[in-house]
Amino acid sequence: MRYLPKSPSERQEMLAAIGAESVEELFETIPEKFRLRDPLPLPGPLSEMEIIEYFKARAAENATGYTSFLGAGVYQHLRSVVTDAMVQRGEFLTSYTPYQAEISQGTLTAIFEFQTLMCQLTDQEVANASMYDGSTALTEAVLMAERVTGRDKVLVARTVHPEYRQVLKTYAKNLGLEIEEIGFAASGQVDRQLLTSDKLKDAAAVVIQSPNFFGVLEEVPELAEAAHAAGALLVTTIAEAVSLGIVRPPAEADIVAMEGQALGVAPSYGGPFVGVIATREKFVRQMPGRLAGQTTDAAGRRGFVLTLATREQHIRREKATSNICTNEALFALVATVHLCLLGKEGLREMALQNLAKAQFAIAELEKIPGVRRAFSSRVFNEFVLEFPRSVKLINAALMREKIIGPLAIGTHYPELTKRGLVCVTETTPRAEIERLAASIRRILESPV
Amino acid sequence: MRYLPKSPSERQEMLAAIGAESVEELFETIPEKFRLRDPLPLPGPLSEMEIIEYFKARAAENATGYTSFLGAGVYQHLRSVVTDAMVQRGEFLTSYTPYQAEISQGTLTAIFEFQTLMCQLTDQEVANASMYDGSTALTEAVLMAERVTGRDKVLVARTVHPEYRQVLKTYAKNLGLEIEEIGFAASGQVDRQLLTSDKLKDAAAVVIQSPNFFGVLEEVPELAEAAHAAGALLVTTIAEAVSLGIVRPPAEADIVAMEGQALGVAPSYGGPFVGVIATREKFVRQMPGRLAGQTTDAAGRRGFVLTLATREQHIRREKATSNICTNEALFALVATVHLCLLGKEGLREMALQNLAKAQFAIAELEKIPGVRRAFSSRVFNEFVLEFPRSVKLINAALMREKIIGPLAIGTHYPELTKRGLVCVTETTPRAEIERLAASIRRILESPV
Amino acid sequence: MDSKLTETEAPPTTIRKAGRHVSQNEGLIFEKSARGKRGMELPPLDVPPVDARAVLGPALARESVDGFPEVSEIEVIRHFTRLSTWNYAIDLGMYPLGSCTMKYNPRVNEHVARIEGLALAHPMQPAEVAQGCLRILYDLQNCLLAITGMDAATLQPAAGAQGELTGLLMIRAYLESQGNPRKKVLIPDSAHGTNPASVVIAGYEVQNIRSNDRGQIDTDHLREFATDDVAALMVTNPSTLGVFEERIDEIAHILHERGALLYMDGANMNALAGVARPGDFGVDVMHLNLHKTFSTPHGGGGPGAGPVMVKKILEPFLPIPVVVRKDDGRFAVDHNRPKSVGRVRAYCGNFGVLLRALAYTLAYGPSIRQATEDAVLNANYVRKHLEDHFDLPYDLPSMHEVVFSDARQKKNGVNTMDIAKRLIDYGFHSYTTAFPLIVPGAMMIEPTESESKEECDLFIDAMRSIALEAESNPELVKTAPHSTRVGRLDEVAAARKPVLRWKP
Amino acid sequence: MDSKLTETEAPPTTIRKAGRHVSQNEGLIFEKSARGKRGMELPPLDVPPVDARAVLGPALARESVDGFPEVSEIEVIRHFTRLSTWNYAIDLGMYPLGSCTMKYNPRVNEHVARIEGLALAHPMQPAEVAQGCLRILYDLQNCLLAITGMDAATLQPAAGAQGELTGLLMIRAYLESQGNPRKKVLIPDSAHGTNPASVVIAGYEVQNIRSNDRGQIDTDHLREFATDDVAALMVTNPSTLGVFEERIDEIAHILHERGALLYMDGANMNALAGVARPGDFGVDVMHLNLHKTFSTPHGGGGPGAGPVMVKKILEPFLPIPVVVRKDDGRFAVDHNRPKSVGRVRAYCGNFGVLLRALAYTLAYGPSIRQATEDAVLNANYVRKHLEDHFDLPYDLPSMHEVVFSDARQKKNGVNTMDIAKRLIDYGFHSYTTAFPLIVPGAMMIEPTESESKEECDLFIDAMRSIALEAESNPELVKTAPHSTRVGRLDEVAAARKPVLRWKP
Ligand SMILES: Cc1ncc(COP(=O)(O)O)c(C=O)c1O
Ligand SMILES: Cc1ncc(COP(=O)(O)O)c(C=O)c1O
Repeated sequence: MRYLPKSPSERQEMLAAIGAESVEELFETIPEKFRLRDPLPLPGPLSEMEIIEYFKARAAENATGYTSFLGAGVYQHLRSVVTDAMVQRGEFLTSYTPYQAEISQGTLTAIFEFQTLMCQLTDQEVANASMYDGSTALTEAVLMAERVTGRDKVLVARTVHPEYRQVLKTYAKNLGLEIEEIGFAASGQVDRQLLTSDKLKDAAAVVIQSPNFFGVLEEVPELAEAAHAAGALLVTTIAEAVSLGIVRPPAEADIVAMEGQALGVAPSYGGPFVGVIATREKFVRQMPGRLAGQTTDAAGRRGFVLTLATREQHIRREKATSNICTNEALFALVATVHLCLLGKEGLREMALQNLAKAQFAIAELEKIPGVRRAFSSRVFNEFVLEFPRSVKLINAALMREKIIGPLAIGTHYPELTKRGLVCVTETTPRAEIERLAASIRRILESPV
Repeated sequence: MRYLPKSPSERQEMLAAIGAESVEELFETIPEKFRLRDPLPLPGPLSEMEIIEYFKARAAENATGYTSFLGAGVYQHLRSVVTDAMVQRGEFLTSYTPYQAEISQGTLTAIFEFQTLMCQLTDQEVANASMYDGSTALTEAVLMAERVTGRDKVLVARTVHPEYRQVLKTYAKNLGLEIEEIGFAASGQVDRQLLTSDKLKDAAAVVIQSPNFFGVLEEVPELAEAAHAAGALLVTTIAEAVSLGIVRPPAEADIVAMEGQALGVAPSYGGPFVGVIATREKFVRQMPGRLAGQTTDAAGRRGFVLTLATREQHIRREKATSNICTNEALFALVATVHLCLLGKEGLREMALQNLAKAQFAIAELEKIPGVRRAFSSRVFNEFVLEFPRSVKLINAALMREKIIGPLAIGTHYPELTKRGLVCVTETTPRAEIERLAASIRRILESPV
Repeated sequence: MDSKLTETEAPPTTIRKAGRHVSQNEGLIFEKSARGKRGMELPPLDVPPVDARAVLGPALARESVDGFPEVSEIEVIRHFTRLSTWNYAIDLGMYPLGSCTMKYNPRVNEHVARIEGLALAHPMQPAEVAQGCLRILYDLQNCLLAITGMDAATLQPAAGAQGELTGLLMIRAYLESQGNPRKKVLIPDSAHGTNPASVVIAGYEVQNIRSNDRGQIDTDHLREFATDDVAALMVTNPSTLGVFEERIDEIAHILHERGALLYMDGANMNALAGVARPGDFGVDVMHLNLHKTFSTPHGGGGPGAGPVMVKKILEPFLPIPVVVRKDDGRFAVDHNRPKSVGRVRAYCGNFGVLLRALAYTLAYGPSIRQATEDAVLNANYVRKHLEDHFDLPYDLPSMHEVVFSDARQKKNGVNTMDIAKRLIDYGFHSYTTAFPLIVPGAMMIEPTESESKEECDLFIDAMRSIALEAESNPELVKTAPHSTRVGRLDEVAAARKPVLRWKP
Repeated sequence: MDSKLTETEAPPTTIRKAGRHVSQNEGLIFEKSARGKRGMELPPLDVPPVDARAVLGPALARESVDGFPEVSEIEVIRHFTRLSTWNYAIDLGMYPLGSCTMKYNPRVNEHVARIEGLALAHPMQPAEVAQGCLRILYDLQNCLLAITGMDAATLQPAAGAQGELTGLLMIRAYLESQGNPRKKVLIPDSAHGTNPASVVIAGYEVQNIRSNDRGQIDTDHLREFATDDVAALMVTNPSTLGVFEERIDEIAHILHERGALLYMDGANMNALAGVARPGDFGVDVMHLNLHKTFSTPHGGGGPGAGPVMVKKILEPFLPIPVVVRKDDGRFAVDHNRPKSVGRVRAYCGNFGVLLRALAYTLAYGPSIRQATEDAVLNANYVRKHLEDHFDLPYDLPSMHEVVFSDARQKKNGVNTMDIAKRLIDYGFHSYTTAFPLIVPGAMMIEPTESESKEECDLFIDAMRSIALEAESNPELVKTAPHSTRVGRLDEVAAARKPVLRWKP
């Protein structure tokens, strides 16, 4: 077998050195009745070429040749081949968590840069590296807010990504954490009227997302003020991190829980991505996840190490800030390389292009009779439209034209049937936006 | 511009340091009348994504989705992704010729391994690294034979790749080298009857190819004997190096000129490939091209250096063994990694699969009424068929079924109209061979 | 003390695997920034440009990201290429980190993960145009079930720890459905830190139980602790000592008798794949670490995937969504599972990791057993050659890893971390130190099947040589490594006054 | 002599760019071979198997390749990964090899070269299914013609040297068509070695002509030598001193007057692209080195591509095949060119190199001029900062490179090669030594546009520091490098008793 670096005679030599007659002997501590006699019923073995063919065949069963207007937490952005070339270097790809700092300075330095970039992006003081994804980052941010405040009620905007909220609920269920959801206004923003001082009393955190699930930007400073006035933290989650190239960062939030996928990570059917928590320096010891810190060796040379490990499970076990161990380091690296390439101007330009495409798409789509924006507030690259018909029916028709249309959000918001979430990015060609508009117009013109 | 690591203000600083007012000043030695005023009329600049789109569009204009039965010196073989992963390491990809041995041991060691592998494959004593390709390797081998023997007539089998012979003629023309072509027998081999002692007298070399252009294997020992008897060298060229996994190597040849493309290099519309010359130790100082040799440093540590450079143009100028300088080092590395992966058993198995596929294809195709093998001798993975109709017409019909059919060899051999050269390798699925046979049968059954 | 031996270079004759070579320095990327440099350019905008302040309003618009780097493409390439050369990696040599299963990460897996139709698939694209992704998930589920002998699987969890939590949540939901979720989860003292940490998030109390003097679960002790309050035992099998729990069926029996379940931390499945199936020896729930046993690259700390396999009784509680095959043969995601514990992660798990694990499994097929055999062979071979030189606190037969202690070297003031650091000079990554906790000064060595006899022999030589050095020249070992760009770093200073980001 | 300074490490304060780090040893792949190991497996054969001896006959069949390696996939990965770490490369840092133009090799070029429809294209596939390849060649031709100001091009030659030969053959064919091929080609003493070597293969005699004391072609001397026997002059412009031939039009005029042609070695086109066109200053034939000016990766010595551009009068003599655009807009290869010099290489040239060069050109477009300006700026910046420390034998203004000599350091016994080796310790690849021949002890420095100011400054520091060392401690420099895995290797022994292959 090509992955195994042993010849049959080397195996014999090694057995002889051990003093074993056969390899079966090495498994004798397993009670005999549990030892398998027959080979497992597994497909394979396959050669490399056959493996490639299998996966090519699978890829062909997906949406090849379709244009997609899906976002909803996962965004298609330009990625440079340079990033992948760097990430595929065996020295990065095939190394473990950098516990042995002297031979892990590559990874550690890159993590330190990642932490810095995330702080700059979010305008927070410290950032970790990393959480599994946005949904678990948000969940851990809420648990962190609970530890910081000692309170156990959380107000969560319904405009937070529905799947993020589901994850939060799964974790919260057994921890005595009370989750109360806060509705939205006609603007598509969290309804601030509902954040009464009564509700806010005893709340550990107010949890929002911006741009929110409807693509609408929330007003972070005002929400922070309301939360802080009641002694609660403001936890902000960000699923579309490219927005930060042009949208005011949530500086007033106490904890930012971000999904880094938009920063150079492929959609990859939902993962692996990279979650991040960024927060104020004073909360760092309540933060979950790994941190690299700067230090020196005996000769005074700068170097980086994993630090503040006393927060972590391998030291603190049941008292740790989280159970996370393996994280998404490689995708933190992806985001780091990507952002270094994009740089200050590139990120701004990319964000600006998204903004322009969304404005164009809104204008094109609103020209269709019966189609209008569902919410009035400002958006980045995603927006909800209201249609005169079921989004599912429209999508079925679009599918025949190889368009993956608006996401029907009625599934998660029963009051929002006939609403569809549309996403455009710098990768969506103008012609495809026009084709989408023309197709929807045609579909709506045809009898049901 | 993303490839240029300078900011506008750094450019100013550097100009100031030089003491120049403007960058134009640096070009003042160019007579003013030759200095361009306007930007060149070039397409671009393009972003990375646009470059990718341009080349994807070009790729789509090629033969995507076609099955090809072309060989004729360029072969489609399995290649492992491992090879490319290694070759794309910047340390190999972006280094120069290893003149500074202390920081080039990676390349030098790999070259030494390449030389060894080529010697093993061809059963010769020394091999260089490298020549441009098979055609120029053959040409240089002939010039080398001229130097070794001091004779200037060369007998070249017509079964040698026609394009190789064209290149040889281009070079020979001005060097007083007389090239005489030797015809082939009904077996498809060089016609030994024509190698009379008269012809052989004063010949520097007899030049053959095996497998030859018709896919037919030549009888090297017998031909070597004939050549040697007349004081001539036998120069053997090999275009399909995978054959050496199962076909007797040309040990009796004096110089082997090989095209290494089949050893892991992509067809890439004809290049870059990698040529090799292998020969006897005693001729090494007449050999063109680079050589790595083993040596030690002052502490006795093994290391490798470029050696015998006194043969080369940068030392010997007009007296050099060749004008070659830049060669195909990266593809020598490709072949090295590929052959290390394939190994002894893998190469044999690959060769055996080619043999089996060719036997199968011959049997399938010969079942078609009116189709028969043009030559009787043994073949490896390529063979010439005689058809009852023009190959060009058959191919035109095959093209409509997305098959790139037999190569019409009448272009190069006027006496061989209606003959087509068919190649199958381990990558040609049985079903495609059957489809080819079925299609040709159908085409031949239909009226012209 | 012989001053010569405290030189930064050890006597060269003793180190066969590595030397030293010139190595590029490199600052932080922020230190290379200059205004106006670009590393990536975008295609021109094909719609009318907009004014951000006008569209977003002054309150929401941002000018630019302060401090963000401005560098060119070649500077980025050099920066990360240089950084990378400071790392050790599996692609460079043996990485005998116990419990981490640092095995070869096949290159073809990277290749297939980047096929466009897979890499660009959106998790919300309708099932009708996601059949390829769903089939990959479905096929992997089936492979993992075959290997573990379990009945149903979820591929959602993002890593082992999340798998543990998911499994515990299912246990809880099951027990709740039986009327009482119970209070405690038993954890052997040899367990990995994620086990107790996960227990807490699942809303249980941790009850530690101690191992017996052979390093195995003390069944008498277990009987005592396995009260009605106990929801489950989390066992790692083979244990973190690399030893099979010989009485695993008795353990399962004790728990089941009390209405509790047996959770297996499958991090050490590299000792069992193709040889024995947890489903056969009484395990009710288990997770696998695909980034260990199934070869997906660690990438400096992640990503991973921690699928959870369960017995039939727990299937209703699987997290949503569940990938299913419909009667018409097509694949779908099922969200409609009323008893589910809920969702543990957005979308469909770490798909890119999962597909690599499937590629790995397909490469081996039934001969996965050979990998397991080689892994166990390597561990025993290393053990055999080192047991005269290092203390072996528990001497039951080893499976895929062996745990020594630094007890002998401690006498000369040399501890497991010193030896680990000295291994770096010998051209190796170190083994795992200080785990499991039941072995003071643990040296946990897991070669995996990816090591050749040659590499194992070099490792054995290195370890023996260090054992000698610990006698003859302990300072040399205690101040190691001597061959790296930076020496031992001051971790205390790092933690005391944390510098966690670059500042201008 | 201060013994401390002869230690293997130089005082660390002086070396800012590099340190030393642990580096893996590795034997030859043959030394890892063991019978039965496999690194690549094939899909099963889908046709009936054959018996090789039966099919081929005993005389033609081969059992196996003696001595061929048998290793696994991971061993191959580690072998070549380890070897690679012993190399210096552009991706690691400045590579100021004069005349070699070691510039950044854009990664996207590697990406596009691997697009399946291009990488798998067969050179004999009919033009109707090769339109993409042909268009790439055609577009590149046009770009190169625009940049050089010439009239027609061939992309066939595999490297610069073959380009030279091709150009000379065309000159010969042209002159023959005029009645007399003539006998000699003039070559300045500063020319690259391939120039005279190519002349010989083209069937001409080499006539060397000397440069004047300013390093330029001596036009009086040229007038004298430009007899009726002379077919052409091969000029490198800018010359290998990095200096523009100010009287280039006069030179062209002298030749043309005598019926001879002007060949330009375009290896130094990195100084001119976008700024001046050889076609405008009298050049009749020229080649480009795409692996220099056009950024295609050198890969440890090749591949390259050496397209030849000519004036109208030479077009009929282009080698076959020629890529043309037909009236219907489609592309074709034209073989039917009766006056052609013939074929210089099988198929259509180094297509994979050519397409990378096109990708490079498209990335810049008209702003290629900025690259040229930066290249010249860097060379002048380096020159400015080093001219007080090293001897500058010819002091005309530099373009893209500058040539110093070791004259000052020679006084202390330190020569150009010693300084080159010492640069390695400072984290750089060396410059070009011992070329051009008109400068004894030449130090030929070409930074290219790919170097940042930071990298140039580090280089300047290193060179200045070495100049000081050459005074204060010449031994240190003469025994360099001190930081590499192996020290200076015995080249004399290697050549005296050549060991050119591994043997068991
Ligand atoms: C025995 C054991 N259990 C659990 C884990 C946790 O797995 P993960 O890191 O994937 O969360 C590990 C990993 O280090 C482990 O070794
Ligand atoms: C000035 C000059 N001319 C010609 C050549 C030869 O080009 P190539 O190596 O591509 O054959 C070189 C390359 O080293 C060169 O520098």
